[in-house]
Amino acid sequence: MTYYVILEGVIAFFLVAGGAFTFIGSLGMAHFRDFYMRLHGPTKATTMGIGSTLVASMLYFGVIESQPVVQEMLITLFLFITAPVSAHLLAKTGLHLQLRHADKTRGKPVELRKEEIGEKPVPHPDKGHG
Amino acid sequence: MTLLWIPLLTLLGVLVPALTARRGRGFCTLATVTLPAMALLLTLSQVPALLDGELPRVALSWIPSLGLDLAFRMDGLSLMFATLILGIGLLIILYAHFYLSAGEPYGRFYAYLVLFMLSMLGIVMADNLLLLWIFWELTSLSSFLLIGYWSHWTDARKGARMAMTVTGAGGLALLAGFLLLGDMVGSFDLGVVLSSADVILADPRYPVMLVLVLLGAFTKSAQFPFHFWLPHAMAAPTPVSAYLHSATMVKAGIFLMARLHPALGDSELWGWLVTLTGMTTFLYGAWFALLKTDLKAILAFSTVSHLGLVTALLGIGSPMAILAALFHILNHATFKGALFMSAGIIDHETGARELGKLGGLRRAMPITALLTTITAASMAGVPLLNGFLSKEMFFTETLDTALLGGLGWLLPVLATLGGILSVAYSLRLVHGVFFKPAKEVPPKSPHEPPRLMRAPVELLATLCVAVGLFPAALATGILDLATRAVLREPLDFHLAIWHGVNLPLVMSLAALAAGITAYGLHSNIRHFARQFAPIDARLVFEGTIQSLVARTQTLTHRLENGSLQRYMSLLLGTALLLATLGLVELPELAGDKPTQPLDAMLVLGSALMIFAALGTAITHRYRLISLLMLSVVGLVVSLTFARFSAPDLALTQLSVEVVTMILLMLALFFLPQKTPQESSASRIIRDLVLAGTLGMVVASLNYAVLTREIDSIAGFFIANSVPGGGGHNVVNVILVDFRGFDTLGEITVLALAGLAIFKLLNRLRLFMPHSDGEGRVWSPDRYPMILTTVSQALLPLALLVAAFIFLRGHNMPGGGFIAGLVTAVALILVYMARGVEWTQNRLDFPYQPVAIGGVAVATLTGLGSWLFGRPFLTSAFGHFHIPLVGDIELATAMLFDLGVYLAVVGATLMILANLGKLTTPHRPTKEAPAVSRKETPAPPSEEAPLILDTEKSQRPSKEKA
Amino acid sequence: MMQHLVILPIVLPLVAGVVLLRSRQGNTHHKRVIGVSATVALLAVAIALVIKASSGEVTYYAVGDWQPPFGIVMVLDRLSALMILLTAILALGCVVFACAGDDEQGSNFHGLFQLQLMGINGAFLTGDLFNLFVFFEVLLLASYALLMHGGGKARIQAGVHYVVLNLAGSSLFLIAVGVLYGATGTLNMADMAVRLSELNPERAGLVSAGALLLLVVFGLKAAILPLYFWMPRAYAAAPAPVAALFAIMTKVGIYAILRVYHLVFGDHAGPLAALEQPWVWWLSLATLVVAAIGVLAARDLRLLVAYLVLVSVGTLLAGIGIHTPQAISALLFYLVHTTLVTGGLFLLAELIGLQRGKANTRLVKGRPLQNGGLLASLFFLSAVAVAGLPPLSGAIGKALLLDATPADHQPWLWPILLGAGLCSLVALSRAGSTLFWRSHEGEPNRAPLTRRQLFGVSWLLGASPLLVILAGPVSDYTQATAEQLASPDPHIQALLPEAVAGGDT
Amino acid sequence: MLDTALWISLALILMALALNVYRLIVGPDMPDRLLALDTMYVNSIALIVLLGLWLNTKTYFEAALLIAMLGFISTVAVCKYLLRGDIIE
Amino acid sequence: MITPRSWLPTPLLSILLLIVWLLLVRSLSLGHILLGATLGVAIPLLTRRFWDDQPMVRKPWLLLRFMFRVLIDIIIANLLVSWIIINPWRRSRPAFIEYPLTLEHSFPITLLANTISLTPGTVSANLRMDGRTLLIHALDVDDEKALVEEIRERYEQPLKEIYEC
Amino acid sequence: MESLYAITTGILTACGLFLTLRGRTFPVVVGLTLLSYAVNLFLFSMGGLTTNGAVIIDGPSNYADPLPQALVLTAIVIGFAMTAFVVILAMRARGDLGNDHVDGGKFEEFREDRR
Ligand code: NA
Ligand code: NA
Repeated sequence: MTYYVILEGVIAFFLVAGGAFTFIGSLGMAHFRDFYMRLHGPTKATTMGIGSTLVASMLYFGVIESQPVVQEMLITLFLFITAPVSAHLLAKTGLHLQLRHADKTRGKPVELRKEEIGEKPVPHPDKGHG
Repeated sequence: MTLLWIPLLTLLGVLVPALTARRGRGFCTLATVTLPAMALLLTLSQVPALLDGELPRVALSWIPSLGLDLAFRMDGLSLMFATLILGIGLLIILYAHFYLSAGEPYGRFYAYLVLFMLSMLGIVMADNLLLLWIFWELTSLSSFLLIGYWSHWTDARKGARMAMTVTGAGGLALLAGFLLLGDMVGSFDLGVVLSSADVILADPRYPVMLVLVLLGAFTKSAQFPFHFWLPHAMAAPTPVSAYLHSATMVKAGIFLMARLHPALGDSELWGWLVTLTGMTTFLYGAWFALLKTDLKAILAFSTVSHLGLVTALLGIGSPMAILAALFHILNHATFKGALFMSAGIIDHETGARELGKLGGLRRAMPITALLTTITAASMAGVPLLNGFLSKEMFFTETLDTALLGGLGWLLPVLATLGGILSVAYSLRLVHGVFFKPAKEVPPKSPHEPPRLMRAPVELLATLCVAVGLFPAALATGILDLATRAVLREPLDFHLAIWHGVNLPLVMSLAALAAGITAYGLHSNIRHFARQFAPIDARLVFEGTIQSLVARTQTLTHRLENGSLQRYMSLLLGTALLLATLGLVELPELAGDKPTQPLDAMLVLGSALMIFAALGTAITHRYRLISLLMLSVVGLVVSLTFARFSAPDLALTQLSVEVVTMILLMLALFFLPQKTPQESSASRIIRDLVLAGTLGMVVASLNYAVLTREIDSIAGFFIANSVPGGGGHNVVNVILVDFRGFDTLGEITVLALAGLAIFKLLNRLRLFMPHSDGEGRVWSPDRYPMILTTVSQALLPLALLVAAFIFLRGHNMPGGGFIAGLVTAVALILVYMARGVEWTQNRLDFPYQPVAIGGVAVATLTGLGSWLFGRPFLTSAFGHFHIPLVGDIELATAMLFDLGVYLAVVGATLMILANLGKLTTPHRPTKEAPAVSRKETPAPPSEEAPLILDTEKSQRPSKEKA
Repeated sequence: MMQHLVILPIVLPLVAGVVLLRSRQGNTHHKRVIGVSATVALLAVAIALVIKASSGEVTYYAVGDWQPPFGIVMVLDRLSALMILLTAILALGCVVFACAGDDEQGSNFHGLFQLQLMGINGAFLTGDLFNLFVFFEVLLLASYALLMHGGGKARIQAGVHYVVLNLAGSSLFLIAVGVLYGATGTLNMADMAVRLSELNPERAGLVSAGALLLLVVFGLKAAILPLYFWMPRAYAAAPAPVAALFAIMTKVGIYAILRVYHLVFGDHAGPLAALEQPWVWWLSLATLVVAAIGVLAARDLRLLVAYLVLVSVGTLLAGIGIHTPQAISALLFYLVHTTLVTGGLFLLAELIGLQRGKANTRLVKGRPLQNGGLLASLFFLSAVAVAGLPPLSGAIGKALLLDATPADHQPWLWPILLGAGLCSLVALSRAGSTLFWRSHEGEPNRAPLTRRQLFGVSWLLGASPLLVILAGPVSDYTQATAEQLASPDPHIQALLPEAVAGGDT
Repeated sequence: MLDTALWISLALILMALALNVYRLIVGPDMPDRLLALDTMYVNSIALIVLLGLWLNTKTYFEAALLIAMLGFISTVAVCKYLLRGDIIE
Repeated sequence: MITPRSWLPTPLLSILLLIVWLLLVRSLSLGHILLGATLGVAIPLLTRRFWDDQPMVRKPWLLLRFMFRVLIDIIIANLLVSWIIINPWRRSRPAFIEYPLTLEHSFPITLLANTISLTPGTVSANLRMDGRTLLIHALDVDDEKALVEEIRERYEQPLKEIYEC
Repeated sequence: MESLYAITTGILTACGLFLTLRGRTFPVVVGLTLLSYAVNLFLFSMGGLTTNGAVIIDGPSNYADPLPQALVLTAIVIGFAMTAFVVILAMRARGDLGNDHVDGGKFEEFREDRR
């Protein structure tokens, strides 16, 4: 009985934590000042949040329902492989588009220095517009 | 049966000239006349039967449901006309033998001529109204060919078209009239129609029907105001004019009126319409005949005039008038045929047919002069010639008729006036050509034509004189038979030259005298007529047609302005209208099924979807943003499917959504990044209203269905899925088994899409923008290393997942389709991460065979059931015990699903990879040259690997990479 | 094999298509042999089907051995047999014509052609509403691919309109099927008929909304007035053998209207019976008017033929609008005629265009034609047929339809139909006179006709005189077909022996 | 207790999704929106897991698995698009 | 000659696949083991061509230890970042930092970059095309040099050891 | 719940239709895709909305109507094929005709009021 209560408590904890982390991740994404900072929220907190939720699910289905938990593990695996790569590519994209960053950011990478790009912007060779 | 041979021989006769044209003209002419001559003999062989009071008839059933039989009759009227048609036709062929010049394709000419002969025969012999109509229209067609015979000549082309348009239109009216007539009497059988006058006259539709039928008759017989095509038909070679426009075709209308007279003729309406039209035409034609200077034009207008005369007689409609009409038809055929041929001879020998250019020919062509004088005199109504007899009968009838009541005196006066004009133009014709001194030297030195060319004219002129002198002996027989056919009873009559001195004789003599005077005053008359602006019917007609065409073009362009937006709004508007009509019939939108409560997840989900959908629409000018919004919609749709118990749908929607997204982005690269602002506010409002209301209708329909209980066939599937289909996932069992046929069609569509897209990508010329919409050059990093590395880690994992999803599909959510998409997407990731070249080297299977192979596997699975004597796609499954391994279930449905898997992988890769290849040297070029025959855009070079604007858009990174 | 006869018109082209498409490359000669043999085989099957169907019995083939109303069934009756035969005849002419070289203008012609046939035949045979959707999509996508065969700007531009409108149409189709399923709970058309006969009247509006939406979809395919705009340019732009095959595509829409509204919304449907009729009637008349205007306006032979197709659509729909067995019989006769003749005309237009060189099929003065006499005769023949002049089949068809028009419809249909005929006559005579008579200066363009092309053209055009000679038996068949359509009960009984559809009507 | 936790978690995740939508709409740049979309994909994994816990079934977990995989791939595609224009080259 | 190397190029992956398969199908029946083994052999064979040559893992135990350390770091990093996000008074000090790589092969570099993204307030923002420098964006950092040192010591060195390169 | 679902479907339809009425190929394609999403939702709901009734047979249960699901699956696939085709067609049109107007830019000026 106690065992179950504790287990339920643990599951509940992971559930709430999962929700909380997920929320915080999205909150970070919503309220940071520049794109590069916003990137941190989802990359870490959200991944963590989903991880927690999946742990809750694993505990619930694995222990209480005694069903296999491999899907959750696979999902987690996928997430942990892909989340940092997504973040990396997004950052790379942001740098390529030379998104402006908060003034207080230190370091001025080549990627964001206009003169380093070399060529002048070339107009889009688009005759498609009317 | 003999009767059938008359048209049949003529029909065969159409082929003869075409077959014998190579063997020389003489042979061809002889061969051509053979069959019609036989037909003529056959026709004449019917005379004894007719004299015995029989009605020879033959009928073969053709289209019973239409009441159209292949029925022919040979009564007196038919006999008279058939003899005319065949007899004069033979003379014309003979004449044409000499008339046509050496280089002309006479075989074709003869064929057309015989075809025309056939159609005329058909008209006069038809014993079924619809059959009559068929031949009627056939005369229009064959005369079109004949008039347009000298097709390089503008006048001929236009004349032919005008004739066909007018007579064709009349033919259509005639069809309508006949259909009405047939409807009234319940049969198209001529015998029935002719004996149902009382029914017909009593029918309220009689006036409409009569007008329609008369329209047909009047157009064909060139009655005012439809006469205008006839003079322009004179662009035809003279034999054609002589045949069609004097002896036969124009008589078809007359024939029709005579033929239907017993059924339709006994009404005031008939009398008024026909008589007045006839009289008008009579005078109108005569007047213009006097004014024209071209020989054939004079003859043409005189023909119009004489046709009017006959029409007027038919309108008067008394037995004697009918007799006179028929007699005049015969006489007109002889003298006008001869005159046309004479005109042709003159034209042929002098090269001119303008009165102004001709003159004094009596010395060079004395015999022709004599023949022409005789026949023209007959036309003028000079006593002792056949024309005089029938014209005098005409005068008699105008005096006797009760038509027009108190204005009855008008008819004889007008008739006399017409007679005067006839005399004047006949005189002018003869005098101007043969007796008046020539003003100019004609182009050719005139001389008599070949003996045989003149022979037909001589024959006809002889007939004019002979009948004129001995009418009783020569004409009574045939006229007796013909009138009996029209009046349906024998008519007691006596044709004689002399009836004593009576009013008609006075009218005739007066006409002669006044006619001569009128010719004397001829130049004054012409001077008077010049005050009226001449109306060239052809110009008017062509102008009308052209302005009609121009107007139709404007209309078409206004309606079909090439704007998809309009077409789409019309489609949606129609849908809106019709669906609304259904909806308003619902007594209550909400049904009686209780609704379910809301929860936060649903509300947020809906809000999300609505936001995203609105976002997609609002941001549509910023295409990538719009695309991201669309992606959100797709995601939420799949979550919705999951929420409402459709895991398979959720999986499918997800994978399709991602593939669609990739596809749209691949395409977006080559399209403008933004849509210009070009919709006006009113347009946007219109679209919003249209889309919004249709959206409301869809929502209402959705709600109406959702709130009503459904008694569906679904229970069967749930109950039979495991026992009948061997699978626990009912949706999958429906897809691969219960409704496997749908799925087979669906993968065929997918494979077809791959094939079609391959076609589209072939030799596609595209811009490859070397900068994005904002003018930034692209990042030089083509294959980011981290992505590359991760893609190779994900591939085996994804394939494993695909295998898993595939294998469990029959019992759990999944199946071939989703597995196929997962596989394809994983491979696309490799393409994205490593590029086409690298991937292509490792993924060297051709996609089309895989896609088609999938369809093949599915089809073969279906065909396999035939081996067991079961219908296509019957599934089988079983549990097999394999030692050590244990129980496994195998189902043919899995094989089918494998086909689906292969088709999806193949088709998706065919689409995405080929599209990706566009910008690489691997772009698909295997397709044969796609240069359409219509437009030949010069391809830059056959070998060029890229069809791009290479100088400008070659990006710097190309070399680096 | 005989027991599988009914599904052969679908399976045969499918298998042939798969064999032909197994790889893009391959010997052209082999592909042609396969393509033509498959079409000949289809023709044989179609003849067998007509013989089978002419007994008057309705038979069905339960795909997957799942009986109706649960499984998908292919239903053979006189109408479907007739349509299959018509398709096969048309297809043979097209495919042989294409073998003269059109098939090499792009990839995969023969395979796509077979799949197109599969789609068309499937649409004609299926007894299931959703399956009809699937086959519509098969035939549409195949037609998209075939339309693009050989490329070219005109095709692309016409293609965009064609594809986009039809995609929107497909969405409407799904909505309509959805509503009908939601209201009746079934997809099998016979079963739907049964369920409609006992439908809760409260739901009638729902069903009628679905049915009318369906009418929009079928009207779009059939090219009825406010929805036909995709058609003329697409048909005019398509490669000749494809355009000729497309002659049957609008008829798929006509067929669907006939089938669905006779079977599902027959007399037993009570207040919902024949609910399409007024719409079809008035719109058909309007279509005829617009088509006649278009015929007069066309400045290109192909476009002219496309509008003639539109005229035929209006004529056929008018027959549906009249809604009597006589009229249906007449329209079926006319349908056979117009499909083959307009198909032949598209092929002929191609030949004429090829010989005229740069002037192509535009109605302007050009060079004389190398085979002017032959082509002119063929053109004359087809013009007579298509304008509805005697003695060819068009006249018979038109006369049948006019004759079948009830008195209260006559004042509308007769003038319009006859007027449209006159417009066709004027336009065709102008076209012919320009193409063959006015074009007599200069050297003829060297583009000799091939035997295959001539076969294709004469095979299709030859149908017209043949139809005249055989008008009796053919119209007997169409009459029987119309009567079969008019009383769907035996049809329903054959599929659902336990059902008592229309028992209470 | 579990139920409460479930609903709390659900509420938090729904709020997270709402924040994602906010970022999606306001941008201001494409990468911001893409980030929002990517996060939305990930958050919907949590949503599906919660749905599974609520309905006590794992039927929908494959959907979560696919979201994890496909969401990534679509993010990659858009990034590649923004970086290179041509996503398959 | 058929060598084990030719049909079983990556035994580790094969075993992993087999295990994942058995977990997926939730069954240990012989049939599934056979099927899993088949897939375990077939999938690497099919995908082998898509793999670049990678350095072998020399010290698997070290790898496990590394993974465990990263897991712990992830949790800590998450708490930190979360705190930064939810604490309205905390002023973050973001920075771009260039990290000179000493690793050479793509797989270890990727591992490092991903690790950096998942751990303390850093995201690897760009791997320069020469493969020598990694640009890192840090959310809140005092001393860039120290961070670089920490990363090198904590993650790059172990990775180097694991792969011995 | 039913009403919310229906409203959502309606709005999706309206947005999709609005886009199909635009003058450039890309928005039209996006609109058709959106429309197909809406239609799929519509068709899906024709068997009713069922919670926790996935039709995986494992004993008696409150199953959803599987038939609309199967129909939607087919519709999704067909819709995908069609979308793919129309996207590429749009590209082709742009390449061949030089612009991305749905009418191929036949009009010199894209004055919509006249159409
Ligand atoms: Na991610
Ligand atoms: Na590419």
